[in-house]
Amino acid sequence: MTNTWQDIRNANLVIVMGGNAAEAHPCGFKWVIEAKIENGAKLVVVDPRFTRTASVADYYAPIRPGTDIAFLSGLMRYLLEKDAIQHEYVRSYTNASLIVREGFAFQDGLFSGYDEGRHGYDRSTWDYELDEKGFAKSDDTWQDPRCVINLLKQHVARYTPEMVSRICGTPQDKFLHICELIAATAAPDKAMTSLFALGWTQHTVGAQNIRAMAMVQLLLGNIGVAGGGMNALRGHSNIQGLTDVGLLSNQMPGYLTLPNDRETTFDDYMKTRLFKPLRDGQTSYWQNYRKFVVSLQKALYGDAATAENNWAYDWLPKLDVPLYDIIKAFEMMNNGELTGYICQGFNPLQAFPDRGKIRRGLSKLKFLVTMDPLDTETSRFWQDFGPQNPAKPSEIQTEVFQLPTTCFAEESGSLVNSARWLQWHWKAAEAPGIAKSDIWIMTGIFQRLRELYRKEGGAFPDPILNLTWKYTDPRAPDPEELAKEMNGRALTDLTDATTGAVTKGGTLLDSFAQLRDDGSTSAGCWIFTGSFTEKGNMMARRDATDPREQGIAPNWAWAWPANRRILYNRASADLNGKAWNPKKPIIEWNGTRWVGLDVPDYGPTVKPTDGVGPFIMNAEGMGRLFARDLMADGPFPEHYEPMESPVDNVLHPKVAHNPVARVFADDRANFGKREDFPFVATTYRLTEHFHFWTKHALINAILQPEEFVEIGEALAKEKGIEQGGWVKVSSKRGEVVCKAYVTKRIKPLTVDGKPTHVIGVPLHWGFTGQARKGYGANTLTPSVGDANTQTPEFKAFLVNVEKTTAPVAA
Amino acid sequence: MTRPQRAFTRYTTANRVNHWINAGLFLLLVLSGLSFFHPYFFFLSNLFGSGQWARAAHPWFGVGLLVSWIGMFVQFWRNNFFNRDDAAWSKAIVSVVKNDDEHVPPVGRNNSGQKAVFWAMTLLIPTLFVSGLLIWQVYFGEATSIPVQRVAVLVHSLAAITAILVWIVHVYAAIWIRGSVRSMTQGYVTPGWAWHHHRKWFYQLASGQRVKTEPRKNP
Amino acid sequence: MSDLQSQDYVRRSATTITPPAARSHEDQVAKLIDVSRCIGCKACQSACMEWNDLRPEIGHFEGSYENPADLGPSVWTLMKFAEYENEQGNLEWLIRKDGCMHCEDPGCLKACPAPGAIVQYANGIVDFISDKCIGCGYCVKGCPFDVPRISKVDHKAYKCTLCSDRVSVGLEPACVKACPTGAIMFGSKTDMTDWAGERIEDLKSRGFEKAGLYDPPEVGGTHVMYVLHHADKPSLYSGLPDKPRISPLVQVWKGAIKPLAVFGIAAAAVFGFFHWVTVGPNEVQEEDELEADRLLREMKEEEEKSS
Amino acid sequence: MTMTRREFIKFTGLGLAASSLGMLGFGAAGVAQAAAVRPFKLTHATETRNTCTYCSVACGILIYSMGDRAKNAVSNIIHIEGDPDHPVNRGTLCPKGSALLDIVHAPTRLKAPRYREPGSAEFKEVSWDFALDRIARLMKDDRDKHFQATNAAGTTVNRWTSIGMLAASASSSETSFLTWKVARSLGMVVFDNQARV
Repeated sequence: MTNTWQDIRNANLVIVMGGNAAEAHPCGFKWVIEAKIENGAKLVVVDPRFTRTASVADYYAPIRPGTDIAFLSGLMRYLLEKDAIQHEYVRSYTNASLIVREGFAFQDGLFSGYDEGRHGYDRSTWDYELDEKGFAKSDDTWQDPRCVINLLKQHVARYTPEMVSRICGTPQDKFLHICELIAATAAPDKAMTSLFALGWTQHTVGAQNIRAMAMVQLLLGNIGVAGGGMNALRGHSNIQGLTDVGLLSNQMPGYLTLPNDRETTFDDYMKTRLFKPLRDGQTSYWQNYRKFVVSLQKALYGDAATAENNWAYDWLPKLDVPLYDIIKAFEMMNNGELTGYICQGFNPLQAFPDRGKIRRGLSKLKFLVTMDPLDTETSRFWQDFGPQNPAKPSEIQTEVFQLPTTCFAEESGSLVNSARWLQWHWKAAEAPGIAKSDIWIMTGIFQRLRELYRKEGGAFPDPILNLTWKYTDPRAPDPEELAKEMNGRALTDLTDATTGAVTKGGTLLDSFAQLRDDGSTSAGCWIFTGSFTEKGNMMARRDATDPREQGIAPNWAWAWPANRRILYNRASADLNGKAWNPKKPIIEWNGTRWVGLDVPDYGPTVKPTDGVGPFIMNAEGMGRLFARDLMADGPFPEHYEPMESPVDNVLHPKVAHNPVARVFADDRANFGKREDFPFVATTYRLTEHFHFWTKHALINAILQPEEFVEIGEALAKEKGIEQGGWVKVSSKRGEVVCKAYVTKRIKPLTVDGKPTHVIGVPLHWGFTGQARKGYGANTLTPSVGDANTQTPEFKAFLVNVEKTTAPVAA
Repeated sequence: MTRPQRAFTRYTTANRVNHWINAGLFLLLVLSGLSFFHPYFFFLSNLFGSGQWARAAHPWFGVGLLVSWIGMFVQFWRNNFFNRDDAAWSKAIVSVVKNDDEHVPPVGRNNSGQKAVFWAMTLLIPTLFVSGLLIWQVYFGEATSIPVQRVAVLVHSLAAITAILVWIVHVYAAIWIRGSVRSMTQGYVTPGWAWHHHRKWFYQLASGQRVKTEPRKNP
Repeated sequence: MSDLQSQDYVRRSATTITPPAARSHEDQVAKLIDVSRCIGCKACQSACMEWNDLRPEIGHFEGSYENPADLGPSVWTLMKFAEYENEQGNLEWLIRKDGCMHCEDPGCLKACPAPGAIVQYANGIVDFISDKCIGCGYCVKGCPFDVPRISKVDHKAYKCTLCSDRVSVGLEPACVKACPTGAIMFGSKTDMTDWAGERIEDLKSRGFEKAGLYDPPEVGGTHVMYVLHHADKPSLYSGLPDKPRISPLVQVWKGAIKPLAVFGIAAAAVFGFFHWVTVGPNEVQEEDELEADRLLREMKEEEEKSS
Repeated sequence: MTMTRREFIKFTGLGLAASSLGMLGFGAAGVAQAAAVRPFKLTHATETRNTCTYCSVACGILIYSMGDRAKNAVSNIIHIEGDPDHPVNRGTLCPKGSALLDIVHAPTRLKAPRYREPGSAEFKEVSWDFALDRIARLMKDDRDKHFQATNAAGTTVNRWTSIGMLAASASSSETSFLTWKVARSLGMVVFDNQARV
């Protein structure tokens, strides 16, 4: 989220598309209701199903799963055509005026530079025309046909309302009504907020879905302002924290990236990351990259990381592929390339696409370790549970360790919420039995390994032996010690270059601005610097005061970066530093500095007239309507059909699907044809359950006890399916036998002239816990991910559905 | 008092046992039923242990009563057909009430008041049984709809009140007409009693001393 | 002066009492359920079960999001879902939290035969006092909203208490506290009615011309009220009664019949007594016996002659 | 309000008026105070502030446990509800959050480490030492065997691709930092979390 949950109340229009906020985030959704009541806001929902969010919406329109880019591109076309954009904002705060270099082109579904052989692009043409100083050329008059805004107009010209309706199945009048509502927020004092979640990410074009809406928000001037923003409603309590701390294949804490094979030296590594400003006088905060990396290495390896050994650069693993994501991991597992797998609080048998493939993969492991408070399906993949988990234990040679962990109530620590708040929580009880915390378990494994390496030697023991482990109790580090380690310390006395203030060696740092690249500071996660200072644990702050009730509450807990609550908040003010919306200013220029409710996302004394762009993390300082080379599948979003689609791509039939999506051969063989599987399916959560956990909680099992699918009345009639009757839903990958919910809430859509039925598949059921046993939605889903993030395409695939009888109980 | 030799048998042992089972169950039903009917009588539920016990027991007494009444019915239905005498007797009800027996026309084994009690109970007990089943929460609480139950509960209470009133008349009549109680406890009445209250029955019995199947013509 | 957490009784089943008058009860409590804000998430159901320690059996999927399938002795509140296509052909998903309405004139209390098993506190809450309940099921028949349920286990009636245990210590009910979208509000009835007025204005401005407050006067108003977008047709919301009232059958049963019957029974007894006193017993006289003996003798002789 | 109610009491008809006859004989029914509400169950419970473990709204919660943390009292969580001070949820909780008590006390909570031997049809309980020793052994053997110090071009890569790990999105940032340290020091790159699912 760029903004806070409570800030949603400041919106004039809330669009929920690519998510189902009311069901997945009910308590956050209260601020949508507040916006409606206190701010007269309208709520618009675009979703394949009439969801519980839609039930309180002012306007609802259906859409075929996997066609959001067409919808949003049509929306951009509408805004540009009606000139419903916030001109001053677009001109000054986005890269609309920058000129794109010759050679960039888009034709027949492909951008320039496509290499069919490797299913990838040479992205060198996807950039600005640079002047002699290396700055991007621009044309503020927008006359140049190659300036971004004109290329964008040209790109979206194909997405006429007719075309949108033809692709998405959304009736034209509904589409146009929504366009009209959204266009009204182009006024400088009006804001729209976009609330989305996995409904956009879980597609082969997931990242581009979000880019498309981000571009809409930039055109409307809705980024950085109160009640605006791009608000990704994240799923898990600390998924933001895990992303922040870099628990991803290619990440390091604080969005630093792991080196790859080609970056043989620390200098090579830094070269591609120290972004030079692309405009005169621009900030480009990533110029400090080196300070963050060196401070991280100091935190990890202490005195063993020195200037001489390039801050232990070689001790970082280097990637040969962009990502070892989950889909690749299970591909490797199936190919016998993985020996062991450790699932910490994770249940891949339920959570990953193509359950059959997951089960086969796990069966090929030598060992599997699960660490979880609950008895997960994954830890019992080898056990026979009848049709819901057919297995022959005697044929599975995997050793399985099921390690019991504490849950939230039994440990202290911090979680980062969707709005980037780090909130501390306190232990309330002891763990059941002899369950232990993840910290204790990970420490136990690590200490044993370190001991083995110390005694026996072995492959490259240096990073293991030198990893800092200076905790009061080395067997069970205290969460506060770890928090301080992430916050960072001065390792020697530091003198501030401008003020001359001295920070004593050993003290906790207040700000990442204090970090150095000479080894005199350490910080495990630079964006968290300031969260645990000499003043105490800032994450434990509990002052809920919210000035003007504008949804900022600056002294509640602590938000990264630098306790900033609304990202890009400089963009909430005009070129003179006055708020676009005078009723809801966030920060304003008082003549000498930026003041307001929030910590400025800007140099606090940088004059508004200095021409520094508000998006200070970007090299050009501007919001990007044109993404340069940062996306794998193009600088503009383009509609590609899901890998399994009921229709041809009417825009460019030859490039029907995302051309750079990575598909493994066995997965491609497992895609179904529309002749065999004529219906579009989409998976989702129900509000009564949280993924695969709450089926273990009795109350939630009572509230939603049994697996079912949602089928429109028309299709049910056609197939003779009764309300609550048994159905078999099958894809190329497997079948689910469950009850049918025949509903008015899913209606057939007319796509390219043909009726298209959508089937809804809630995903919560498995074979452990208290709810009734189920097959699990991932039995059906295809194993293919987004071209940028490899997020599985759970939201759009093909199935068939038939009436059947109850499965035979095991 | 031992039974005089010349006494007439009015009720057989089977009659009497059945009647008193019936009476006992009826009394239990009245006591428990009234306790739910009006707060004034709730204290009666303590006779059964508690309100819960009274609530649990009441329907079972009802089942018993129905069975018992079937027995009563089988034994007595023949004696309770209305005939011409009943009309005459009913017309003289004021005299009956005033003990002015001189002006009361003679009747057979039962007078029309007794017959009315019999038929009232024959109607009311099954009504109470059926309406009672419908509101027997433990077993039939979900068998019918609430509107049906509302009708049933009203019918049940109206029938019960009627039955109680009939019962009061019945009991008082037994006390008032001396000798009646003995007929239901010991089974016999004196010839004088029969001649006084049920003259035609008296003649019937008197002639029956000879040929039971051939009742003598009334004089 | 507010005494919203009051536990003073103003009514008690199978009793009439004079409400304790010394304390002033200026205002009463009310729960306002704004269906236009409700997202049907069932947080209220969950919080109700958690706070009140209720765990009904795990059921089945039965063709709707409604689970458990019905209110029950351990299901005191239930989200009901109705898919409704309006005149314009647009779908509306009307979701309503069902449960005890805490009527000002409670049919359950009126029907209850067990003294003190159902009570109404001065703040308006209608509460079932389990240890006094005899399990007769009369409350089920008395309720105009089909709310009370009798347990198969202990044969006692159960329903929402409006969390009288929380309210009595000055807290809002569990469902109210949990409700993520503020669709359930709690406060004084006056405040809730005022707030409902504002909500109705807003709904009217959004095209729901028939929006209104559901506080049915037929039961004296309720302490659980709804803001409905279609207040003209409450039954659209999974059968919320359009005009709820205590059934006339129950009114007659618990109204006129009760005194009349008691009077009738007493009158019958009194009549009997005075008949005894005035007319006296009807005894068989010596003459009757003599007459009977004579007749018997005669008949016997006649018989002997003829034989 | 009061008037309305009083009027009700006055005019509820013959039935109730007649019922008051009952009062004459049975005065006990007339005791009008002494309510029988369920006792409030949290009066002296210990309150601990925490954050909901489910989604990323991160609602503030209050965990109530039996016992005042005295040495001899074994604490047990008896109730969880929303933290009214929390700026986002302001005391509210969703159906999952409202039922957190049932996940804490789920019958399927794990209490001791279990181990399944190759080919076995069941789990058996094992000690922590057994489990962790064995895991460390298996990991080291594999790392020593498959660790890639250099790639085909001879460049230092120091990665270990034959053991994968998924990290827990409900664990604290502190746990995740420690996990990251351990995983990366070993050279693990097949490493992911729930961000995508």
